Amino acid sequence: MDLTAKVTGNILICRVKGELDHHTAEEFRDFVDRGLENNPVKHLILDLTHLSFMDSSGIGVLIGRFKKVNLRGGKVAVVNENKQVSRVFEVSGIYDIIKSYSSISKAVNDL
Amino acid sequence: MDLTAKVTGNILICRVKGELDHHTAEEFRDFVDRGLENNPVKHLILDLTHLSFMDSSGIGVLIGRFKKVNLRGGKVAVVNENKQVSRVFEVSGIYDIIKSYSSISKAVNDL
Amino acid sequence: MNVKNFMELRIPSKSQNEAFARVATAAFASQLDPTIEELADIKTAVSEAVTNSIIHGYEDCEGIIIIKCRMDEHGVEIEVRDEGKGIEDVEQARQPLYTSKPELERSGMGFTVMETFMDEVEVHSEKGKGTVVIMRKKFASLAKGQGVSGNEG
Amino acid sequence: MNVKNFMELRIPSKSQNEAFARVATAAFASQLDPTIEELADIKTAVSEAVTNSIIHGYEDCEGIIIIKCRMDEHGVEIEVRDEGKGIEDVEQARQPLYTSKPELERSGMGFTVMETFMDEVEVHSEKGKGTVVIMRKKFASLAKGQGVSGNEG
Ligand SMILES: Nc1ncnc2c1ncn2[C@@H]1O[C@H](COP(=O)(O)OP(=O)(O)O)[C@@H](O)[C@H]1O
Ligand SMILES: Nc1ncnc2c1ncn2[C@@H]1O[C@H](COP(=O)(O)OP(=O)(O)O)[C@@H](O)[C@H]1O
Repeated sequence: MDLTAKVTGNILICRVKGELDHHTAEEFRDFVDRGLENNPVKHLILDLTHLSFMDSSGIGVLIGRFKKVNLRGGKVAVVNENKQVSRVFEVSGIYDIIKSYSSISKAVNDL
Repeated sequence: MDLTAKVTGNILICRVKGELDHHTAEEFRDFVDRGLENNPVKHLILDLTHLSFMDSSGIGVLIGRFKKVNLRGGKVAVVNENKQVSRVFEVSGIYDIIKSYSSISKAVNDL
Repeated sequence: MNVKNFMELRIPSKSQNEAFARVATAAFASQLDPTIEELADIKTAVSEAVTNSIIHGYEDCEGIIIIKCRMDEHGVEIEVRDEGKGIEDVEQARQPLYTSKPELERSGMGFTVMETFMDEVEVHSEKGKGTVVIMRKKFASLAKGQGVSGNEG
Repeated sequence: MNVKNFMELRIPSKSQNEAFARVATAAFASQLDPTIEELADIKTAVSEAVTNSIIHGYEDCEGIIIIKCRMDEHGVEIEVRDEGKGIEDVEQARQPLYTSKPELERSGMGFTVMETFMDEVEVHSEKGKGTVVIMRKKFASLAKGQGVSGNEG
């Protein structure tokens, strides 16, 4: 798993590369939480363009991040998830709380 | 395994795509032998650009084709084999009887 | 089931083997030429079942997970087995959102994902003995009775 | 050997499983982050050993091939086992160009390829009982005692 982050205004943007499962969930969680703690941000955008696989362990960790961001009045958005990831999102109903965009700029504009 | 062939002058040129192992060796052998029998050719060029894997079963079937072509006074050449394939060629000493070229046209010119 | 081919894979319940388990099972199933989406479904379902054996079945102690895959002319049957702590109430466990480990940020969607991505999911479990999940999936390309024997050596 | 992880794979001796065996073993070994060339070496060696069990070990009848892979902080140990007809004279069998099946266009280079592509190759065989090939390979990236535990969960 390869993670990078940048801050744009009050938004933390994380790029996720690799596979998000139970094995990598902790690394993902710690990375995002550090970004949320160390920066004066409100919203979280996850760029999933290079996320090749995700299962329900990913759903669990995404809901956890959603709760954190929600507490500070922010929103979570995902960008460009592939079909496999999107199907897991759909099954779990996560699109009800996390919106999906086709590009980072569209997500930034909408937040 | 995906095989295509064409005839240029007295040369049969076969393109090999996929993996050449014991499982696919028979298909490869039958395809090349049919090409050698049905066309008035002397030489054989194997374009290995898209051969992703080969083991010693491939060496056995190549030596078999070499013997057939050699009987009619022709030569066998290979083109553009990858590193894994080339290492199997080296170990087995097959470069002593089958020359390698970086392009089909170079092989055609040299035969 | 008229089994044409099968494999059996044993791995210790380490989280780094989740990726290996799903890749190996998908590599085996790919002998039947499924679509990319069907393969992704299998990877996802296997990942769920294997992760459950690691987190819930064996919890903190290490045990062996056995993955069996059988194929016939229609598709695959995949079995994921552990000899871990077992499930007391399978019906409850299969409910969407039910998880016994919310503190680990589990979503409780594992079984729901398996059921959605595969055609059939059977769960057999006994408290203290272990759990077996059997999942079946037919591949669209094999639906017209085209069989697979023509491609196999 | 200080085993960090292992896997065991059982497959029937069908030729279409040769590709699966090498892909699965390479997928497992890739946990140690070998180079592309090291992975290709492993694929090639496993392909040779599994093919031998199919062609020579079980000849025309079908049997089970067991592939075990163990990893430690230096690299992998791969075992390919069959309960087939066995080898009478292992030393002769290992000679380059020796084959008992020239009529099948075998090159007699299988053991030589295994020896070249792996660091060590042990062959244990008993006539009528079966054959075990054990191959070891250290990965260059692990040579400086960097271990693997840091990447594993
Ligand atoms: N292999 C298993 N061994 C023991 N318990 C299990 C196993 N698989 C599932 N369970 C139980 O079923 C529950 C629901 O599983 P699942 O739907 O995958 O959700 P999650 O893994 O997110 O908890 C788990 O929380 C656990 O209590
Ligand atoms: N698993 C096996 N069971 C029985 N005999 C074997 C086995 N592996 C190898 N042999 C014997 O060793 C010989 C040499 O093997 P190898 O170097 O791989 O060459 P090839 O497979 O081309 O014959 C084989 O021809 C066979 O007689």
